Parts: sequence; structure tokens; C-alpha cells
Amino acid sequence: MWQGFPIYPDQASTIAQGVDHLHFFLTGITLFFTAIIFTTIFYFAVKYRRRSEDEKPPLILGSLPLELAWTLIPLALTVIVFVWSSSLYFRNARPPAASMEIFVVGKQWMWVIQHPEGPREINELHVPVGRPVKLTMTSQDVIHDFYIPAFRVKRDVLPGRYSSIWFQATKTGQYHLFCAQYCGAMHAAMGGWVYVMTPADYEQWLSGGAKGESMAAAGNRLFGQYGCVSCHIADGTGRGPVLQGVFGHPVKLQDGRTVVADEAYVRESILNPGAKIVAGYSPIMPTFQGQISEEQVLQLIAYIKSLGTEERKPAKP
Amino acid sequence: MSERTLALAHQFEDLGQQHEAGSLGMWVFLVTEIMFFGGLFAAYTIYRALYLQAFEVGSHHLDVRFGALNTAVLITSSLTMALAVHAAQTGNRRQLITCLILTMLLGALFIAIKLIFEWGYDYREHLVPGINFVFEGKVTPHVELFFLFYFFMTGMHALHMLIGLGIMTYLVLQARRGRFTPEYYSPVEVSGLYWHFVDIVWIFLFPLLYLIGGRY
Amino acid sequence: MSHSQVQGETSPRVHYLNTSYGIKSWLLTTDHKRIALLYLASITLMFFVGGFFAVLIRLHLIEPQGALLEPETYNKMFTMHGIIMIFFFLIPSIPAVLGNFLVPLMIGARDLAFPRINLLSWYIYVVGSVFTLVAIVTGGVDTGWTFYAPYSSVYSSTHVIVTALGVFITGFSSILTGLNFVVTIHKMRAPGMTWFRLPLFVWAMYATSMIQILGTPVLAITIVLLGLERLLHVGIFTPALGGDPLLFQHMFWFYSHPAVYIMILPGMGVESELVTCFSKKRIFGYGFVAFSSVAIAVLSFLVWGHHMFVSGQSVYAGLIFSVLSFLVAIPSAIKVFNWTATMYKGSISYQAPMLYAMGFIGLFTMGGLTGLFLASLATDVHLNSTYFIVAHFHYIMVGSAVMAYLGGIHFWWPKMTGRLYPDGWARFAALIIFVGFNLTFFPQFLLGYLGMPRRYAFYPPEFQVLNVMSSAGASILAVGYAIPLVYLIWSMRYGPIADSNPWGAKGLEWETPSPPPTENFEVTPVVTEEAYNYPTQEVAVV
Amino acid sequence: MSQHVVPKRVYFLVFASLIALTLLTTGVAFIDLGRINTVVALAIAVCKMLLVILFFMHVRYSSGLTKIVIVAAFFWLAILIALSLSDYLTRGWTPAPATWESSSSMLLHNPPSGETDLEVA
Repeated sequence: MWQGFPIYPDQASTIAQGVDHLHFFLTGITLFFTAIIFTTIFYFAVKYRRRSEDEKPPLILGSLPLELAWTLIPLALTVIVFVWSSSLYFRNARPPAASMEIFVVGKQWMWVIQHPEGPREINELHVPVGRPVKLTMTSQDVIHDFYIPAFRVKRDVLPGRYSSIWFQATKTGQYHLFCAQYCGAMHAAMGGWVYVMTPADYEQWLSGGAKGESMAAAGNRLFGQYGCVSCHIADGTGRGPVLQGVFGHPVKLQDGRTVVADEAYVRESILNPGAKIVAGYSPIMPTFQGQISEEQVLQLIAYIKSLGTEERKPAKP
Repeated sequence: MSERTLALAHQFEDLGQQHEAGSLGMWVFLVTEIMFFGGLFAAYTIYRALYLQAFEVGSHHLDVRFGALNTAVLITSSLTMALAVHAAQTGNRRQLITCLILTMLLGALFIAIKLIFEWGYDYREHLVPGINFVFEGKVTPHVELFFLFYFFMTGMHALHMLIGLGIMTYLVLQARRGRFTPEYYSPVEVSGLYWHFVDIVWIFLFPLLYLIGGRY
Repeated sequence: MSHSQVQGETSPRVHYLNTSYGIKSWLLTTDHKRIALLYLASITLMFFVGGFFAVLIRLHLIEPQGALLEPETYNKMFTMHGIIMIFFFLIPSIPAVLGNFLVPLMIGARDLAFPRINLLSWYIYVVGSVFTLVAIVTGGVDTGWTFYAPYSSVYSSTHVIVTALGVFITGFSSILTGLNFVVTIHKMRAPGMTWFRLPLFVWAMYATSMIQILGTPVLAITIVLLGLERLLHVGIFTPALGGDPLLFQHMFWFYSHPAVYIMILPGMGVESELVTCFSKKRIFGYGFVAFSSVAIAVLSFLVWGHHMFVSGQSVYAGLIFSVLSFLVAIPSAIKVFNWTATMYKGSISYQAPMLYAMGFIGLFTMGGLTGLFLASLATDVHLNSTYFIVAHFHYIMVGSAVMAYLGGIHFWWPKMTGRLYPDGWARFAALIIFVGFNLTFFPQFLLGYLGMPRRYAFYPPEFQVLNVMSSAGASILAVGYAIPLVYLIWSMRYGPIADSNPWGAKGLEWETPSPPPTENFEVTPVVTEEAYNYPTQEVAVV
Repeated sequence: MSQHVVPKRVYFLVFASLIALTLLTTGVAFIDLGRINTVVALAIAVCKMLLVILFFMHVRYSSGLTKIVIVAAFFWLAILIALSLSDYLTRGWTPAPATWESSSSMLLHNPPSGETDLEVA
């Protein structure tokens, strides 16, 4: 039972140290004020203990300078902590553009992780050290939460939308992966390990084992299987918009608004096609809600993304 | 205890204190009602902001004529209620009873219109979420959300009206026994506050549900 | 006034306890003091039901793979523990027992403004408890006390509706209590009892009532919407059906964050009474302590989003909620410093209530300061939903609120029952509770920082040492809570008779005999002095 | 009892105004004013509410306490709606203005953001 008694978690990502510094600062504040309050109480309790029954203390009603002091000093401290912690949080909020992307689907009670290159793993995540990694995550049922304590990252994984976190591992090794949002009977089992590997090892891991088709290839297969290909024709003659070169670019809608074709938009367009119709097209696409899993949606997104690199064809007038 | 009247509860010093406490108590109760309906209005506001298009589609299935008619009915009932309080203040028992009964009749009329011409129609049109909702269109889930809010909000409102009708019945019975005097009419006044509050809820429900996004 | 009372043994004085006998005289009473005792009995029962679940939880977690229960059962245990302790013990604890008993006495009124509504609120509480207990007996519920959608509305196969209905019903009991207090404090104060002469407990109860009135209805409507979604399978909070699960969280925390202050504000009120009485001094900075209660009540409604920093809420909303959350720390800090300063140059004695009061200040300080970790965005990302949170809110809700509740019960017990309890045992229990509490919950701060998520039925083996420490502390804590139950019940029959003011305290409640007569005061008191006007030396220090 | 008795004439005037406002709000809904429609509808609803509160509910003649109680209720409702909306209305915004990152050593390899990000910044 005593084997391994840590009181301090691993620091294995670029942001872990920054979070820890703030954590220690706050711990310092906590200890300082707790010590002040405890010692003052004990000191007063002993020094001013009642010595006789008819003892009369002096009349003290209060002191404005003191009140101001213990209002303004804590206020100043909280402002410091607020600015410090918020700037840290904002810096960590947006993934670097050069991040490699990995897709995560949470379901009761497992994490399904797909690498764009093809490998698919369950409750395990292999990443290379020293490269920013962005996780695009969604849930197939209830709310889950993807939590890697050693990286100090955590994010709820919601059904019906994509959330993302990013990290850059700094140390090879094996770290805990937890679900941190209560999700039902086997909530505690919904976790596993993150393996941080050297880039060479990672490449070897990617190419080794039973390597399936890449996500984009799988998406391409689905694109044919579900008949998407019959309307979304690359030369612009189909009944649906051309998808080549769309991803990440603004799309003009029927009602005059413009949206950026990101993961969320593509997902919505597959599951609820009527919501945002592209200008010049009619709302004829059927919904795929209930026929297609979240993993397949992600594969389709990967496929549509892969089309983005090709030349943009002129859109249908 | 000699100068204490029947109407004065033991915990109060005098009728003035009792009246003020009763009135404040009703106002504080109405605060909880504002927050209760307010939670609904907040949820409605957020979904309306998110799914404006679907909510407009849903709203256009409601009949503005009945909404406006019912608004007028309810406002009239508020008038008769205010006149009832006036009658109680001036000790006019006959007018008090007449006004209370008029208020009840108008309240009943409101619920009848709602039930027969609106909810009945919606039911036949398969617009009741969770029971028989069928809607052909591309923004289905969010149109259903609109109708859910429509039924829940108007249903909650109607429930409050039914409670109001119960209170009115009690007041009429008490008034016929001559319980209310110009010195003691607190129950009439605080019930009036409640009735007017229910009216105010409808004053907001009408534009939010029926007039949303225009009718042009 | 008390001197006119002759405590003759031959002809017992008529007071609220012996004015009439029989079950009916209790179940139909409108006397606020008797209703307080009805509440005391029912919430004590609920406390030990909730405590039983806590013991099972801690026993189970002695071993990493779980020592006792199936994961499904474990999930029900922590859910029922949370629901019972929060909605059926902590929220009614000080307001419904001590508040009910003391607010009219402290302001010099004969009763609350609406005695029948007061009784009604107890019956509503009982009906709500019965629903929840029925849900437990017939199989329990496993959603966590937070009822997060869509797990609760679609996926859970347990008794969500019955339990939620129980919580919904009990909410009305809380609303009616708050309504009664607000009207009573506004309209029923004795002549001369101005706002700035009110005991600080009354200020705290007023602030608490504000939260109950403004927050609880939003919880009610949220629960109704959740029930509607579950019953009719329509989408309000479930994305697959067109809703947004974050809206549930917003509406839930709009009530449930202020609800934390429903639990702690009354404790702060009790604290002010205890510190002044056992230091025999005026409170330091009356105005600051009074207004900080109101400030906490207002600010508490502006901070709920800090429960949602990792939920997918917009980062900008997170920023707003973070800064507001820091602000709520300030009035709490003001209170702690003022209580400490009140002891300065006092005449301090250490009867049991004062030990609880000192424990309260210490534990509240720690609980409050660890809250800063969770208001701050960057650290919250790491600590959210871990044992750090569990430790933090237990320091506030158990370490502080229950400490204050027990301190208050010990302080006013002679007034409520007319009997004294053995002070030695009471001090011993206070010490045991303090030690047991810290041993239970301090290791959980470390566990949380290490990354152990909450609501885990089993956990990685390296967390075992800290979990065993925590479980050991819990067994000490359980003993600590059982001791007062024994000697307090014992004292009701065998304890020495208490006179009207055993502590030499100030305040109107101590000027009427113990136990008070049904009408509280023979003559309506007239107040001519400030609160806590203990005798002082000639010299004034301002 | 020193309760204020409001003349019946006032009640009838208020009633007439309420009916007129109801007709107005219904009528305006049939004219296309774009986004203004919602604003007008709500403004009229607020006016009607004020009439009912001030006259039918006698708040005009009531104590300051009653007025504070009412204002508090609407203030808290505004808190609920405004702070919830602060989440919903800012969700589409990008996480951080580009300028914040240039000072960060952690994100040196992050190139300047694309055109979609600049829309908000």
C-alpha cells in the first residue's frame, strides 16, 4: 500500500509549470493567512482568557483604518491572482496553428481515439513529445470530461458539439487519463493511459501494428457509401455545394449570413442539413441523424478537410 | 386582549401591522413567482437567440387573433379586480361580490378560449411535443422546442389562473358572509396583487410567443 | 424581567413545552419554537441518514478497487449523501431550527408573521423528505446531487423523477421560511429595535432569506423542465433532441451556488453571537459585519459560472465569472478579521460553544482561501471535478456550517430545553470533531492536486494512502457527531435546570425565561441599547 | 387604515390605455421593421406592466419598501438573463486576441491568426 506515495503530480506539459507556479503562490497565500488567523486566535484566547467573573473588557467598536486594510489588501491580492491566472488561461485557450490533430469520441464508458493517419485506440493515447497536439472531442451520449492531470488540462466533452484542448508534452512517459465528469455506472473505469513517446518511437508506433486506412480514406469510403458523392460533385454540376477547398473558409448562406466551414458547421450540415443552407442551393439534403456515429462524422470531416488542399473549383452560379 | 378584534391574529400588535405584513408577504411571494417564471423566460430568451428561425416558424402557427383577444379579456379581468378592491376599501359589499364574480367569469372565459380555440387546434394539428408532435420541415427539433416552451409557459400561466379562480371563490364566500370591512380587507387586496401578477405574465407571453419576429 | 420568574419546584412554570401535551399539540402547533423543535428532530434524522451514506463511501474507498460496494451502488451512495445533506440537512439546518426559534425572540416578537405558513413549511419539508426517502428505499438515484443533463434526463435508469420531485417540494419549504423571516424582520421588530441594533444573527438570517426567495424558484423551474424532458422525451437540455446541456448547468448553479451561502451565512450569524458572548465584548465593526452579509447574498448570485470553467462555457463568460468570484471573497475575509479582532482585549472563556466558534473561524478560513484556487481560471482547470473541490466545499459546508450549527445548538440548548448539558463532554466532542474533520478532508486537498477525480468508485493504487487517512478521519468524525446526540438527549431529562441566561449573554432571547413562555415575552420588550452591549471599562477606544 | 383609495376614474383610464397598447402592439407586428419589431413589442409590454404595477397594484401609492422589493426582483431576473447570455453571446468569439500570444514564449511557433480570427479582435 505504501508503494508510490506521491504528493506532487508529474509536470509533463508546457503549461504544467505555469499552473503549478500559480498553485504554489495560492498555497502560499492560504498558508500565510491561515497561520495569521490561527496564531492570532490562539494568542488572544490565551492572553485575554477570563481571569475573574466580573472582568470588564474595554469598549472597542471598530477601526476604519483596519477595516480598510483588510478589505483592500485581500482585494489587491485577488486582483493579482485574477490577472495572473486569466492570462495563463487565455494563453492556453487556443491551440497553435501548427498542432497535430487527434480526434476523441467519448462514450459510456470508453474513450475512442482516432489518429488522422489511421490508428484507432481505446482508452490509450499515444503522442510524440515536443509537438503541440490538438484534441477535437465529442461525446456520443452524456457529458464526459477528458482530463490528463500530468498535463494540467481538462475539458468537458459534450454531446452535440466539439470541444477541444491542446497540449505539448515535455517528458516521455506514461500518464493517467481520466474521465472527470460523472457519466454513469462505470465512470471510474473510463480512463486509461497517455503514452508520450520520442518522435521516432511515435513514427514507428504509427506505422507499426495493424494499421487501418487513414481517417480521410475512411471518410472517403463513407462519402461513397452514404451517397454523398452523387450530389456533392467536384465539378460543380451536382445538386449540393462543392466541398473541395471549402474547409476553413467562409461560406455564404441563403439568409445572407456568412459562416466559417469549421468542424461544427460540417457536423451540423450532416446531422441537421436544413439549419444553414448554402446560398444558391435548396434544402433537399436528408438528415443523417441517428444513421451515422460520431466517429464516422469525424472521418467525414477529415475527408472534407483533406479536400481543402486541392484547387478550389468555381462554385455553381 | 380586550380591544383585539376577531380579525387580528395574536402575533400582531394592531390591524395596521397585520395589513402591512400581509401585503409585504404577498409581494415577497410575487418575487418568487417572478423568479419562477423568470427562469422560464430566461431559458426561452436563450433558445430564441440561438434558434431564431425555428422559433419564428413555430410562432407563425399560433393565431394572433386569439392571443390578442385573450389579452383584452385578461386586462378587463384585471380592471374588475381593481374595482373589487376599490369596493372593499369603500365597504360596498354588493359591488365587491359583483366585481369578484365578473373577474372569475373573465378568467374562465380566458381559459375556455385557450383550451378550445388554441390548444384544441394545436392538438388536432399535431403540434403538442411529447404527445403527438409531427412537424414537416427542416428545422424540426427546434420548432418542437418552441412548442414545448409555448405549451409549458401558457400551461403554467393557466395553472396560476386556476389557482386564482380558487382564491376568488373563497373571497366571494367570505364577502357574502360580510367578513370584509373598510378596516379589514387584506385578503381581497393581496389576492388582487396575485391576479394582476398573472395578468402581467400574460402581457409578456403575448408578444414573446405570438408576435415574435413579426407577422408581415 | 427574568428575576420575576420563580423557578419553584412545587408549581412548575408554564412554558411553551409544557403548555399542552400530546402528539396533536405538536403536529398542529403554530408556535415557532415548537416548529423549530419539529425541524430539529426531522433534520437530525436526515443528518444521520446522510451520514450513514458518508460512512459507507469512506469505508468503500479504503481499497483502490473498492472494498464494499458495486460501482452502481457506490454512485447511488454519493448521490443520496449529497442530496440529503444539502437539501434536507444543511439548507434547513440553521434557518429552520435556530432561525425559527430565535428570530422572533431576538427581535422581541410574539411569533413569526405567518405562523400557519411556518407550520405548512415543515409539512412541505416532511413530504419532500418522504419522496426522497421512498426513492432511496425503492432503489435510489445515481445522477449526483447536481442532476446534470443529459445523464439525468435520458440515460440514468434510476428514480430521478421521484427524487427531483422531493427536492422540488422541499424547495417550497425553504421559500416559505425565507418569506416568513423577511416579513417578520421588516414588520415585527419590538419598539426601539432599529436595524442597527439587530443581533448579527438576524442580519445573517435576513441575507439568507433573500437568497432563498430569489434563488429557489429558479431551481424549481429547472427541476420541472428536467422532469418534463425525462417524462415526455422532449429536448430541452439534450442536444440530440435540440437542447443545450449547458443551459441546465447555468440554471442549476444560479440557485445552487447561492445555496452554498444559504448554508454558510447563517453559520456566520451564529459565529457573531458566540464570539461576542464568550469574549464579553461588542462586535468589532458591527456595520461591516452586517453589511458583508448582505454583500455576500448579492454577490453570491453573480458567480455561478465558476462551476463551469471547463464545461464548454465561453471563455469570456469565464473571465467575468472569475473576477466576480474573487470579489465574493472580500466580504468573507472582512468577517473573519472582524471576529478575530473582537477577541482582542476580550474576557474570553472556553465553554463548548466557544470551542466550536474558534474551530469555525479556522476551518472557514481554510475553506474560503482554497476557494481562491477554484475562482482562478488556470488552476481551476486542473482542480475542477477532483477531490480538491470535494475537500474545499466540505471545509465550507461541514467544517464551517455544521460547526456553527453545533455551536449554536450548544449555545441555545439551555434556552430551548431549559436544561444544561455536561460541558466537559461537549468540549471533548468539539475537539474530536475538529481533529476528525481535518484528518478526513485535508488529505483530499492533496488527492485533488494529484488529479484524483471525484465520484470514482475505484481509483489508481498510488492514491490509497491518502484515501485511507481520509477514511480513518471519517470514523473519528462519525464518533464526534454521535457524542452530542447522546448527551443532548440525555440532558433533556437529566440535565441540570438552566436559568434564563446561563452564559451571561446579551440579547432579548436571554431576557425571557428558559424555556420561554408560548408568547415569548410577558410584556413586549422595549429596546434601548445597541447589540452586545456588555459591561465595559470606562475608557473607550474607538 | 390609512390605505390610499384610488379613484375609479384612474382605473378606467389605465384600462383604456392597456387596451390601446394591446391593439398597438398587435398592429405593429404586422409591419416589417426588422429587428425593431421585437424591441417595440417588448417596450410596449414593459409599459403595460408598469401601468398594471403602478395603478392596479397600487405601487404608486405604496411604501418605498414595496418598490425596493419589486425592483430587486427584476434586478435579479436581469442578472440571470444577462450573465447566462454573456456565455451564449460570446461563444462564437475566438479564444484570444492574437496580440496576447506574441508575448507568450510558449506559443512562439504559433503563426499570426487567419482572417476569421481578426473579425472579432
